[in-house]
Amino acid sequence: MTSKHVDIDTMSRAPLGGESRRSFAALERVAATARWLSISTVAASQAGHVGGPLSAMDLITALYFDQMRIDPAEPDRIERDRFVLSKGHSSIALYSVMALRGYFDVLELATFDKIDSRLQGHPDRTRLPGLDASSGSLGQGLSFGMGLALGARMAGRDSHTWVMLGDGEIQEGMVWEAVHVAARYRLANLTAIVDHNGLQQYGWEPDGNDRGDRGDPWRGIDLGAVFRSFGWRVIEIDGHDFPQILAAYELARGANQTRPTVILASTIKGKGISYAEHQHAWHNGIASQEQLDRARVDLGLDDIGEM
Amino acid sequence: MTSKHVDIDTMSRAPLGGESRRSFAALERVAATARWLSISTVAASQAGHVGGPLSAMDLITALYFDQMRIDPAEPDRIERDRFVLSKGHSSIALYSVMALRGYFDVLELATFDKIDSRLQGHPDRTRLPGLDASSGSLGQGLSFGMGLALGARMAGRDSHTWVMLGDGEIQEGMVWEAVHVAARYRLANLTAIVDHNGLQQYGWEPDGNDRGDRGDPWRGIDLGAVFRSFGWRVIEIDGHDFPQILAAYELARGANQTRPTVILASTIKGKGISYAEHQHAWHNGIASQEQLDRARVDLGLDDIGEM
Amino acid sequence: MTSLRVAWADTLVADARRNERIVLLDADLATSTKGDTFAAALPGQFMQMGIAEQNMVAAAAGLSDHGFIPWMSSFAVFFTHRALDPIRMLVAQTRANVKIAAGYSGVLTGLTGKTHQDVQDLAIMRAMPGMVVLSPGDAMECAQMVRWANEYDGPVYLRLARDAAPALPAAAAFHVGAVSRLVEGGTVVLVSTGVQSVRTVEAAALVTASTGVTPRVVHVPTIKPLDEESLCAQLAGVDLVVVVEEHSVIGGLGGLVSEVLCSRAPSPRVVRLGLQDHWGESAPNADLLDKYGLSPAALAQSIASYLNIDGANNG
Amino acid sequence: MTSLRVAWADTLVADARRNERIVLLDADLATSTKGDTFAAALPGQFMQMGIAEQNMVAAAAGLSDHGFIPWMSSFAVFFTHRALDPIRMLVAQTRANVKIAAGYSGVLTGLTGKTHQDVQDLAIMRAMPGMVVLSPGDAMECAQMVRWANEYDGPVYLRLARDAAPALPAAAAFHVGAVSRLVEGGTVVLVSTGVQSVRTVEAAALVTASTGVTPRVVHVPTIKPLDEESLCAQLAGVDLVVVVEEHSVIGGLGGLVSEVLCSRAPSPRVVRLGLQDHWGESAPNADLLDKYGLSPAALAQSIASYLNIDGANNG
Ligand SMILES: Cc1ncc(C[n+]2csc(CCOP(=O)(O)OP(=O)(O)O)c2C)c(N)n1
Ligand SMILES: Cc1ncc(C[n+]2csc(CCOP(=O)(O)OP(=O)(O)O)c2C)c(N)n1
Ligand SMILES: [Mg+2]
Ligand SMILES: [Mg+2]
Repeated sequence: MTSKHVDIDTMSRAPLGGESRRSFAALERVAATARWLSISTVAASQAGHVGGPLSAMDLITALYFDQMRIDPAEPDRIERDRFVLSKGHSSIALYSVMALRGYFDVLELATFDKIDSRLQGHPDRTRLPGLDASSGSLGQGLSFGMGLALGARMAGRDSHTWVMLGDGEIQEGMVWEAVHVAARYRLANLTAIVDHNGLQQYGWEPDGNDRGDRGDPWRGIDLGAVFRSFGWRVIEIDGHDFPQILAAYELARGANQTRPTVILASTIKGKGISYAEHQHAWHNGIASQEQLDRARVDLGLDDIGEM
Repeated sequence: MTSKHVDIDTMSRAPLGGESRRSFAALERVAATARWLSISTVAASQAGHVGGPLSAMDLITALYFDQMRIDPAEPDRIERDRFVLSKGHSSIALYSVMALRGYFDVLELATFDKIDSRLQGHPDRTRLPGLDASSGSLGQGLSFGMGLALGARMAGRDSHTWVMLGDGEIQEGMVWEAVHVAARYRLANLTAIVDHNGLQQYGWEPDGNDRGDRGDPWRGIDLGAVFRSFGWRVIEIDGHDFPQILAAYELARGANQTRPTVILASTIKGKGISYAEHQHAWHNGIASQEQLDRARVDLGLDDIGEM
Repeated sequence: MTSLRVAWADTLVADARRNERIVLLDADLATSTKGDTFAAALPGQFMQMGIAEQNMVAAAAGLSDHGFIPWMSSFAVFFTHRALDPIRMLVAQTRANVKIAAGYSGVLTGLTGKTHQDVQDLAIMRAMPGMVVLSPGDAMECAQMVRWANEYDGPVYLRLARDAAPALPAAAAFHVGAVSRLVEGGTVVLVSTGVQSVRTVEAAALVTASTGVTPRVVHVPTIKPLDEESLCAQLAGVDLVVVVEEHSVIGGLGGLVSEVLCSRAPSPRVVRLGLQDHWGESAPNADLLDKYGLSPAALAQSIASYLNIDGANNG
Repeated sequence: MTSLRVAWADTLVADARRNERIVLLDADLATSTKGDTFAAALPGQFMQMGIAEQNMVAAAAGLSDHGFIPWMSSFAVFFTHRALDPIRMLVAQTRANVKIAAGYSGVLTGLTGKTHQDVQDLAIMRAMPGMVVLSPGDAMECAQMVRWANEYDGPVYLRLARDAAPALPAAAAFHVGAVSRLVEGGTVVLVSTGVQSVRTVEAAALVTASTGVTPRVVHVPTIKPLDEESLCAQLAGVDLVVVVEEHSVIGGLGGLVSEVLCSRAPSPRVVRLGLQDHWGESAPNADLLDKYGLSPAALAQSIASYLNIDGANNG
């Protein structure tokens, strides 16, 4: 990565400042850049996940560049919003967005998964300021976020907690413990975002019926109904459509709520990179140079040159 | 306990044999006797649970004296139905019913919770033939039963698995892992029975709204809708009404099913003993002699004399 | 003869009255753990989390991030086995300021049996980096530990017991890491922890009465971080160490003492008494202690037998 | 240089072809653990259980009740931490015929970091009554263990590793419990387990080259049930024991060796090398081994330093 990054870097230092907070084009540009940073960083360090980071990218970008009340210059402010990346294997997505948002220099992404790095394979909050949660063992983030939301309310802080979960991850029972308790405590300051990309790591074999195909861990199950029955507010959106994402986030934070909100975001695993989209095999993977070139074109970033 | 038990004992040796399999009066008599055995045994060993065993008693009695394909003389037959008492703290209910059904002598109940006893505080399948599952740590039984049902199907055995859960117990996330996977594998030979007695051990404080009172861990939540959304068949019954219980069991075992069944049984914690009914404090407890006398009257067993 | 659970609850209430950041989360066992004392005294600082231990642990970590000092109430085994993964990732790995009140440890769990007893917790918790593991010997020491834990910024595992606990004789004031000598004695030392320490003192008296040998008795209240020098100082000059614990003989205090002594050769012989790698069962306390050789009488007998062997070897 | 995971999967497929009661349950990690080999070869004996380790363990126990021999595929840490309670109650306490293929143990877990590494598993699993704990040193030994486990009726924990594993030199055929000598040598013995044993053999060669001292090297494939006589026979006549493990120095092989040696005084000094009670991180293998002192070169250096100290003491 070279100085060709400067323009992006500058943008991240004054994020969407002068412009309207809601320039969808600007958000799209950030997300495309972050996608590029993710796949190229993973390729450079020869390990890491690809599909999940790409499906989650627009949702994370919208949080960090639009919705969340945060200050990269003072990442530990106690009144800040919190973001819990419960599906911690998508760390590179979060790092890419945080770098672009000014939490650290984009060049530091080169240390991803290297010895002594602050950018661990799975997020380690003891290493990187601005990282609100450690994760990696799936299924724990909603419970942690539930505690954050409860703590914020008890401390009288107007801090909203956002938790991103994978659609495979929510097979973990611990998630449902949190679903139950969060509703019981009416944690309106808690929002879960399910990255419903239809794939997990190895997944379920098709069995010739309406259930259990590798194409969707929850096919045949009305996830919205499940959450609603447990007492949650459910918002279903296209997780790659910024207008929908931003609207859902506004709604989720909204006042006069007595329920936690879940945003079921329909997404595409590998989104934005042609050969990775919908490919279960790209859960993780190392792109070749040729594939990297192709990715840059797919992302519409060929104008910014070799990085 | 003395020889006054003989009549009960005899009945248990030839369980409801000559009579109609469905003599509700006979089932009620068995359940009342088992309730008495439970509360008196707990009092004698100075420890144990009361409320949960009593709420579950009719449901367990109907399984062992009517529905389940079992043979107390050959308790390990591999084709038998299986019963998993996931809420293992209600062990004394199961022991009482098993004794009456002829698995062991009623007199052995006196060893409950004593050193080297086969009747452990929580069911230990390594000690007592006929006990299909070890339990005690809540929330694990449905998963174990799911494995039993899957195993029976794979082995081509016509064995039905019945799992009894507490309504507090189903707050454990592990239960929901099993709910998901059992539906995915279409385990029609699996039936969960939720003893919905509205109380757990300490429970939730009322919070002045529609949720979270000590009176019902799931108040305000449509548990049937939750299970249905996960792909289960739901049957809701009065868990103290034998006609309803037997009908539900028949339905649950029924052929041509492609879904597991959950029976949501509305019950009364402490059922049958006036001072224990609906009493959260009688989750466990030691009855005084006076209370025991009263219990015998409440249960309509004063005719069988001091035991 | 206050039990550890009562001492824990009472001290916590006292501290929490002065510091409203101290809160208690319960996994539906407060009536057993005595967390209900706290709930009654300070309902605004008490939160029911239901029968869902994993979620409770993670929620506690979240609460600590907002400056609270969350304690949790459940049975030891449901922390160390059911909720071990969130304890690891969200508490220990992040050094969250979360306190685990692990009730009903050991085998004396009130007629519940092997599913509720925890005789592996010391082995499990002391292997976890960053965890402080405390095992009080009596109510007074327990109270000191609660107060210490409320001041200490980081994860603490406090091993509690259910039943009435007689006072330790001559226990030193609690200092984290330090080992204290309960009984002066000769070339044999008995090392114990938790409420078993008092039973070990009683066993020592029986040994003295029956053999004339007066064993030294040492109590280890801090399993981690142990001040190894303090332990070695207490064990200096002995030729037989008998470790006694209401815990498996694998990996717990016996393992700890063996590791420390072996790292400084030559080591005296270490005999490990406790559960000999089997599960417990449900029965009255006295029966369990006798069966597992942990009652003063049973202990005295086996200690005496080692004295003979040892005498034979050394004489 | 087959990896343990490949050896496990291939052997299991071969056995399962002959015995249809052998089945494999996966918690959505088959592409990592190589369980996908099994799924492809024997789809009728493979069952996806989703990302829900606790449920998988309990389901396996249920399947075993109907006569199946269920193996489970996930990472070590998700067994030993996430699913420890069902392993305890439904597998170990009931002696269910269930086999745990614990992938990605230790720190070499393919750039994942502290949440995925397991350096506590030996401490945790060996404290559990009734559990057989095996830690193969190379692919051939792993294959023998898989075959053994399929014959053995009871719970087995098989500690696997991710990356290519060079063959053990001169390993004896696997006999459960027995310890094998890999390198003949003098008064210093290096004791290791798992794939770390080969790195330890390499370290021994470096030590010999740099100091002239030839350490004996002993490999412990069975952590439980260990044949203590077999271990002691291998350690006879030495005055320094260095235990080396890709595991915490607390409670694992180092703890086991200390417990055994201390129980037969006088014990030689035992030095425990491994993770010194801290968490790991994500980085390339070579960097991790160097940082944690487990590469042959790093090991040789620290072993040599103990030789000097020891030489000074004894000389
Ligand atoms: C407790 C636990 N079990 C298993 C894993 C291994 N694992 C990492 S990613 C993954 C698949 C996740 O699927 P999903 O949640 O759908 O994520 P996404 O599709 O967004 O990548 C699995 C099984 C883990 N990290 N944690
Ligand atoms: C994993 C686990 N956590 C906690 C307990 C302690 N416990 C025993 S009974 C009980 C309450 C159970 O309530 P419920 O399931 O409603 O049973 P019931 O009302 O039928 O007695 C609790 C919390 C346990 N046995 N296992
Ligand atoms: Mg997914
Ligand atoms: Mg109940």
